[in-house]
Amino acid sequence: MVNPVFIIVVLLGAGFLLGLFRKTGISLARVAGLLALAFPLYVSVGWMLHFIGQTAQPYVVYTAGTVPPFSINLRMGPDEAFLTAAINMLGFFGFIYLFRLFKSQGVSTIILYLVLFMGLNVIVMTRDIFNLFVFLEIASIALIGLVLVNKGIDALSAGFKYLIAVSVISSILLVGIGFIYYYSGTLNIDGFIENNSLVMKGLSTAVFLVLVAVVLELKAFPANGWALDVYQSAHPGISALISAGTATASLFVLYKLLPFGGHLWLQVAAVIGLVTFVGSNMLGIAQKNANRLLGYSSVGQIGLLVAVIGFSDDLGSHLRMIFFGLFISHFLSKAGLFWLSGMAGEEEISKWSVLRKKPALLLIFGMFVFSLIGFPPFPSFYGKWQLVMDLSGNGQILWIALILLGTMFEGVYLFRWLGFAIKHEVDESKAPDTAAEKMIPAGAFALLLLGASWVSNAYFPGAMKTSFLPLYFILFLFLIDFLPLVIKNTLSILSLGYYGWRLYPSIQDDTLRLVFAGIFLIGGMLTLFAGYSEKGKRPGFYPFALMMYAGLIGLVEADNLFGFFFAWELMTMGSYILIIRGKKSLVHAYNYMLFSLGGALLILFGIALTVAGQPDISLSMLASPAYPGWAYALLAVGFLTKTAALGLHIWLPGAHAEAESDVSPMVSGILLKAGAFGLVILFLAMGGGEAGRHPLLYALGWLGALTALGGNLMAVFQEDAKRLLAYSSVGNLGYILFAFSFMTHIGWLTGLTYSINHFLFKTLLFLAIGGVVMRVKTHNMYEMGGLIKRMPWSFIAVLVGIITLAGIPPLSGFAGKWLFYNAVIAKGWFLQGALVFFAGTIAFLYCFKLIYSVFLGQEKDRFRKVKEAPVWYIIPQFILIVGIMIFSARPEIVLKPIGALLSQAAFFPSEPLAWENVTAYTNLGYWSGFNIMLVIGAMFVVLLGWLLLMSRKAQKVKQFNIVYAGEAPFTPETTHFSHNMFAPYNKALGFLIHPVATQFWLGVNNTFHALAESARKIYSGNGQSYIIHIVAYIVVVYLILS
Amino acid sequence: MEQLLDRIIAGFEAADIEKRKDGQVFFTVPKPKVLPLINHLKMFEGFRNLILMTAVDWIEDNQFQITYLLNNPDTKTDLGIRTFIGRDGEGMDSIHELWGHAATFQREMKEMFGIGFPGSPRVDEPFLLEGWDDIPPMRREFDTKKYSEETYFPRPGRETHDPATYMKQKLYPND
Amino acid sequence: MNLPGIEYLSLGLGIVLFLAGLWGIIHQKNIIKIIISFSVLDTSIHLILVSIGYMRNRTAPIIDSAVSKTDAASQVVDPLPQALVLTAIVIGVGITALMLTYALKLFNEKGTLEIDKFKSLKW
Amino acid sequence: MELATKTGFVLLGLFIILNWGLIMAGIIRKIIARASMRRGISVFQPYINLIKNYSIRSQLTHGVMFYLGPVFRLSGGVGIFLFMPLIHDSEIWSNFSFAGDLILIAYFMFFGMLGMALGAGEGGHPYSAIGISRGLAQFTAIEVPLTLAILSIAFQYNTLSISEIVARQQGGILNWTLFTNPLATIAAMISFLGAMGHAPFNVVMAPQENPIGPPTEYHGTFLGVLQTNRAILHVIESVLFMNLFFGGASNWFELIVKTFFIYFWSVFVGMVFPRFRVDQSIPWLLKIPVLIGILSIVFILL
Amino acid sequence: MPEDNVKYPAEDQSLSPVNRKRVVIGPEGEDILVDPLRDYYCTARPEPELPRQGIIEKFMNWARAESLWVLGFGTGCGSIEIPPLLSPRYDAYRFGVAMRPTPRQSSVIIISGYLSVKTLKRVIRSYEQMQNPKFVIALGSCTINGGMYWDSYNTINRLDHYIPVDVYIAGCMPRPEAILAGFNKLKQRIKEGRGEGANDYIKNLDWYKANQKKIIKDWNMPDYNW
Repeated sequence: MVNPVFIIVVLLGAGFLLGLFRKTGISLARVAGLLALAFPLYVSVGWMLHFIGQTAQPYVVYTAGTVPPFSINLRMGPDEAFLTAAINMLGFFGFIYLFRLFKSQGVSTIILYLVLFMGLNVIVMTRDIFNLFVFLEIASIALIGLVLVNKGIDALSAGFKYLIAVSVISSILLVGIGFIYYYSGTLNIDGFIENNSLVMKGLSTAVFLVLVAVVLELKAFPANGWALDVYQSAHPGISALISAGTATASLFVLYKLLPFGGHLWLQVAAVIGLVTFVGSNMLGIAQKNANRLLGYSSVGQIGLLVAVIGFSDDLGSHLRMIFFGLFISHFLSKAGLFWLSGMAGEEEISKWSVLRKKPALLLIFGMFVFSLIGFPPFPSFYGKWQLVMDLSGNGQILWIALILLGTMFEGVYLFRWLGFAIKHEVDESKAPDTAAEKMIPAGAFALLLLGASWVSNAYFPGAMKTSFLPLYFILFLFLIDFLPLVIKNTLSILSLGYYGWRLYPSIQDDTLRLVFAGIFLIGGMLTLFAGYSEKGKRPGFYPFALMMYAGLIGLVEADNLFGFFFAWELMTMGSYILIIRGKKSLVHAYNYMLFSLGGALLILFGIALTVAGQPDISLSMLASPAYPGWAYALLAVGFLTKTAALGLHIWLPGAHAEAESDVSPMVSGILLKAGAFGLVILFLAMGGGEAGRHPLLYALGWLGALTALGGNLMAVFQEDAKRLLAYSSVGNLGYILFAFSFMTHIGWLTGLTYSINHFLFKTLLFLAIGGVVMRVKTHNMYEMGGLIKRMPWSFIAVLVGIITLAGIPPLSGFAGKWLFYNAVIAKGWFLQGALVFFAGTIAFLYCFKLIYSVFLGQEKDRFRKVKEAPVWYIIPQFILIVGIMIFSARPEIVLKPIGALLSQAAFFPSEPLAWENVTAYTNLGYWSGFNIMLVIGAMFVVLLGWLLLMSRKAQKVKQFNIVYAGEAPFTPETTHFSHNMFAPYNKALGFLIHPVATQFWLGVNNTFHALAESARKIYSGNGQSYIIHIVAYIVVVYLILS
Repeated sequence: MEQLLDRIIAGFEAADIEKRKDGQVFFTVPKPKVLPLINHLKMFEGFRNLILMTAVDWIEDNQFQITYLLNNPDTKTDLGIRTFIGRDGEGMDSIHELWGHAATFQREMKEMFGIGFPGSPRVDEPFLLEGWDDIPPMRREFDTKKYSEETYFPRPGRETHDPATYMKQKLYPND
Repeated sequence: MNLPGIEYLSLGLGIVLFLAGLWGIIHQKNIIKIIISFSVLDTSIHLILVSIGYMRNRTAPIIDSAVSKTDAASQVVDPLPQALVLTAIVIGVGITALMLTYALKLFNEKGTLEIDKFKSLKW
Repeated sequence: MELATKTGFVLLGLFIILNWGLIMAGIIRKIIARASMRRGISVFQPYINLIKNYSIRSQLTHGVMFYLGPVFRLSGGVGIFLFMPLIHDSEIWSNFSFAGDLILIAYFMFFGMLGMALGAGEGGHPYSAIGISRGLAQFTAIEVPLTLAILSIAFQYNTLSISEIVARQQGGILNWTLFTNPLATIAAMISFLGAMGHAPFNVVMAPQENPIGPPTEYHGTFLGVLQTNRAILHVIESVLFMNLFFGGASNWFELIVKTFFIYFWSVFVGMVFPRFRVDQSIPWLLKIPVLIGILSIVFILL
Repeated sequence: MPEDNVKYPAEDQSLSPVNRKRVVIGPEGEDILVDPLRDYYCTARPEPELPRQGIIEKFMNWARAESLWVLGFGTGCGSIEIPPLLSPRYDAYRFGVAMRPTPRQSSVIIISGYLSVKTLKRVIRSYEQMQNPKFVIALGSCTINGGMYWDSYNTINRLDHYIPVDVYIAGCMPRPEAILAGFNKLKQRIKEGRGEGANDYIKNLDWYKANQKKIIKDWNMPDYNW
């Protein structure tokens, strides 16, 4: 191993030597600088590798040949090795990023750059507090010098404010150091920690001054206005250094010095960190400038890391892992994002759509954003998970709430930004700067992020290692994205099939999982099938579609809570990208993501309250949570966001309606079942029979009933076919929730039957309507009409779909209704039951509107030549129809095993539903799907024959051959009765669908925006007020502490 | 009433004043004065209501008479305003902007008499006579009997009498 | 005579100067004055450092004829704070220089040294 | 029992029901006429109308769904008949009620409605669609009190099997649901008014404003099929209410008498009251009858 | 229809705008030529539906005669005489007469008084939309020979030149008793098997159409209104 002191030597030496170069030698100087930076990278990485996998003693460098306290010593332990490696990585790639800039700036800038990194390295390694101060100052000076590369008043004034603030802070630090020396007689950190048992009165003030200065260096909220200005105005390459580099070093300083303060200061750090995390992210909500936004985000993330350090007592042995996860995500993503900002060349976040011109950049951007929020498989996901688990284990519930709140705020602005990048209209005249020297660092960091993800996953305790197969396949799909669509689609379908085949033996005996796995996999294959009709290569579709399916299957496959949550987040991520692909999906996808993120955070919270630090995280833990009431409520609400229960439903209609034709069935027919599956898992854990009489269930039952009513009622008044179906999904998920809330054997059978049916008919309907929409290029039903003649196959599909939806015998929808009645009467929930039934009759209204307005009535001129929907849409539809027919005629094939499963002792031991051949019996009634089908079929054929016999010569007429009071119809448009079809109904019951939920969420949104807008006014831009903030901050912290 | 008439006579050259009954007066004004007069009546004299517009074909004088019947619901007075225009394609100014329903009267007059009302909405569309291609049927030079006989397959065997002579014969056979 | 020791005096003076400097940074509007205030602040820290390293009745930590090498430990004041002060002075000079550079550039850009005028970045 | 015999009896039952439906319609119209001091139609006029419609020579069709609409409609009516036990404790006249219970019948009513709606929809006539939209809208509200009543009696008798419900009402008039659960009966009988399509709930077909609504385009044989269905449906729905609330029937005579009075109830109300608009009838139905229905459940639960 | 999606070809200005051929832009941006008279209406020529022979036809005719469903279409002043017909005093129901609001379900159309050319067009449409067999009762002298409007430029004189008439009821106006008598006459006619006006109309369609087109100048409908 190379002695780490050579890092200083080389960097300092190179700095001095470079001074000899003239302007003409700038090219050589740049190469020399790069080489000089490569050396510390080599050294620190070497040390890092040295420490990996073995418990080697830290290597200590003693300067001046003596031991402390008489000399300064540097230490190279595992922590230092890792951090210097990270910093030098940043230094190396940051240098590449600035390569062209250096040419115009001259040698002095390179020297500053080298000095900065020397400073940062020493800050990490040194164990001497005064030395620390000196190098902090050196690094600051170098950095402020670097800020000057951006000309203009903004950078200048920001740099000056930064300078003043840093000077004041370091003055305080110096005073503190002086007093520490005075009281303890040593400047060596280790030495001080050893003797701080003799804490004196004055010492605590000294420690206070030192630590508060360090905290302020870390830009504690709200005394951080000076840093934000620099983030915003400095060259993005420099901002990246501040955000990732100096912050890293400062964090380690805090970590080194925090033991000074003892336990008290750990708590203080935790509070300060979390306040910073939440506060800064909240103010970020109102921010529109990309670099400043990154500044807010940086401050917030650093706050979170500070808090993690503050929690180090609670986290124990997990500290390093958590810190690693959160830190590396922040480090790589934030540097990468600043670099991307330089490449995009746009200040306004809405203009980042320019990235779309280089899909690779967009991909990297997305990776960074997802990793910042903590989505799998990025390291922060693991970190956040473990952090939350450990905190709950120590009863720090409030802290968890704050962390999740801050994450939510972060999600609000980051996803708005990502959405803009993916979907906002793009200025054609601009293009991102994709010079090689800029692409290399960003790309390298993205790859490092993937590597770090792999590392996190590989070394995370309890990570589900088997599930990496889908992730590799998704990666593979990214790599083959340039191939034609047919290949990718076929591969995707085959992979789903293969996975199902592979999965089958393991869930064979678990009918419940089998049903959901069937929905996810078969549904996935069928909906992907429709993709063959797409033209072009459909870039970026398949990886995310498969990501969603991988998540869905992961849910089924998961045997522990971590795996479940991992899959849940994976699914959310994939589905978000799928949804945002729609033409007008920007806002809707954003809504979807916010609700999903909120839901996911609640689920995480719920899991944390369930597990509460215990090592066992298997799903069975849900049966005995540490905090049952809160855990169940949070989990339930979390799942309900996905099932779009009333109040949480406002994202659904837009997201489902504006998605692409074949994405709508994926997200509606299939994805919603994820929420249902979550509820199943949750309710099962709550215990069957009498044990399951949780008051929460009663509330959920009512919620389900109201959701059914609200969703269906809103569907009735839609003019947009897909929106109608989307609202119908809301209603149907209400039924499912209602049925599951029964917590009886038959109630669950109802719920599962509804789930299967909803999958079958909603996928069918969305595919059929999607095919129609594809042909007629409009969603408005009143613009269509008479399409039965052009699209007879689609018509049949919709007909079967709505008969199933409405629950009309003989099709399988009736099975659900029949079970439902039995369940309601057995349970005694009459009022709710009647409400749900009312909702069911309302479904007729929109069913009729859907099929009539689109397929019947008057044909419009514009659509006289439309063709039948693509055959790739028709085939899956008819496969689904066959499925419906089988399920209708022989429901016992599915229901019998489910019933057997549910009657296991753990669930609902009584078995009220008995099967005798094809007839189902309960103690209330009976029903025989097969006989009904037989009788109705025979009767129908006979009657049809009778009518055919009687009117065999009927003359086929055309659309205007109708009686019109002696007149002729004017135009098809004026004759097609469709727009606002249920106006009287609206007059009678329209008051029920007053958009309360929308207004509520708008209100929440506006409140937080207004709050952020007014709160961020404290960053007045005046350098002096920033100093006042600093002073006031010190005073306030001091007062609180004493 | 009298003052009103005085004002009209003084201001709008009304002549030929004919008091039919209480509160109902007909008079004639020259064509250019019609619109100002009607405007005045509507705006200042309270004649809010256009009861009807009609036309008479004075083929002997080679002119059409157009009659506007206005009503003041407050004073319960009706004014019949007559004016004369030439029969040969001379149009009349439209008053559809004062009363929307005037357009319908004007459309009918255009169809039945061929009197043009430039600017009146839908004035050229058929009103009662869909696809009429002859001269306007209410013009007196149009021989309706001849047209009917030529067009509508008269049932043979119908006896027709001149009402005047026939009734005279019937009622006063001795005269 | 029981006067307070010189070290307390200088420490007190240092703290007063520190506060004065801070007040100056916060209160003065002119950038040059702010920089001067910072210098005051900086100096006050040096004073504080020196005063906390002072030991009564001892001499400067210079080993020469007056103080022999052997009894230096009992006769001189703690040399470390003075060494620290030396370093701090150097750094202070560096920072002040940088500040002045900034002041010059700011003046060139905008023609004013009022710190209130440099508020283009905020929120 | 053998399938052939069963089918034979089912067809016989259908024949009886159809004829009774036609005659009942005639009798009731005769009664109405006499009440308004008219001689009125012949009792057999419905037969003549039916024969007339089946003997119309020319037909025209707007498309496949237009053709299938009446088939669906008649299937709905006949289907309810097929799944309905007619006579108490009679294996012969229980039809195919072994295939499903009350819920099946309640939902099978939608089958015909939906088919009719689609058939009329393909006719392309706006009045059809207007009528259907009104009908469906009103129907949602009509079904709510009925549902509450069904829930109430299902809970009361702890069964959903119609035969079982009838069996439980045997043994004297006071055992009828009418007396054991009067509130449910009231709620259901108000629903019945709506289901029969007489005033005040007949805005669907209101000839004065919306010429007869859905079947505007139907004629000849199609109309004949619809009329056949109407005759069956009126009787069979009365049979349903008879079975649920009025003690069922132990022989055909009892069935005929009871259905007559049950059906007459709707006609009677229809003669007396004016017509609701849709936006009036829905709030009304959702207020008073629903309240009665809820009370009936509360009553049973206590 | 969105106006910018519709283009009218330059020729073809004689028809009313609704019935003109036009080019519409389809969803894929393709041009679609729409000829309303051909695309909206069935252009098939009707065929006579000949009666069956023997007892079946007699039975059917009896049913047709005993169930006369009248289209509620009042053409002239005579329609004021129809409502009393249904009142308790005259009670036409007892003869099997009932009103239907749609021609599809009606078998009788009553031309109740004078027919202007404009109304005639609607009558023809309604009549053709009724199903075979169908019957026409003409009320009042106006339908017989023009009545008091015999020399009007806009009122037809003889209805039987435009649609086949089964029964004329003379009078100006005939009272309800007379109309009842007319109904009975019609019944008798149907039972005798003479109520074949619908087939006559189709057999002589060209003659009827020529007469109709002679006076209906803007014939903007298909030749036969199914």
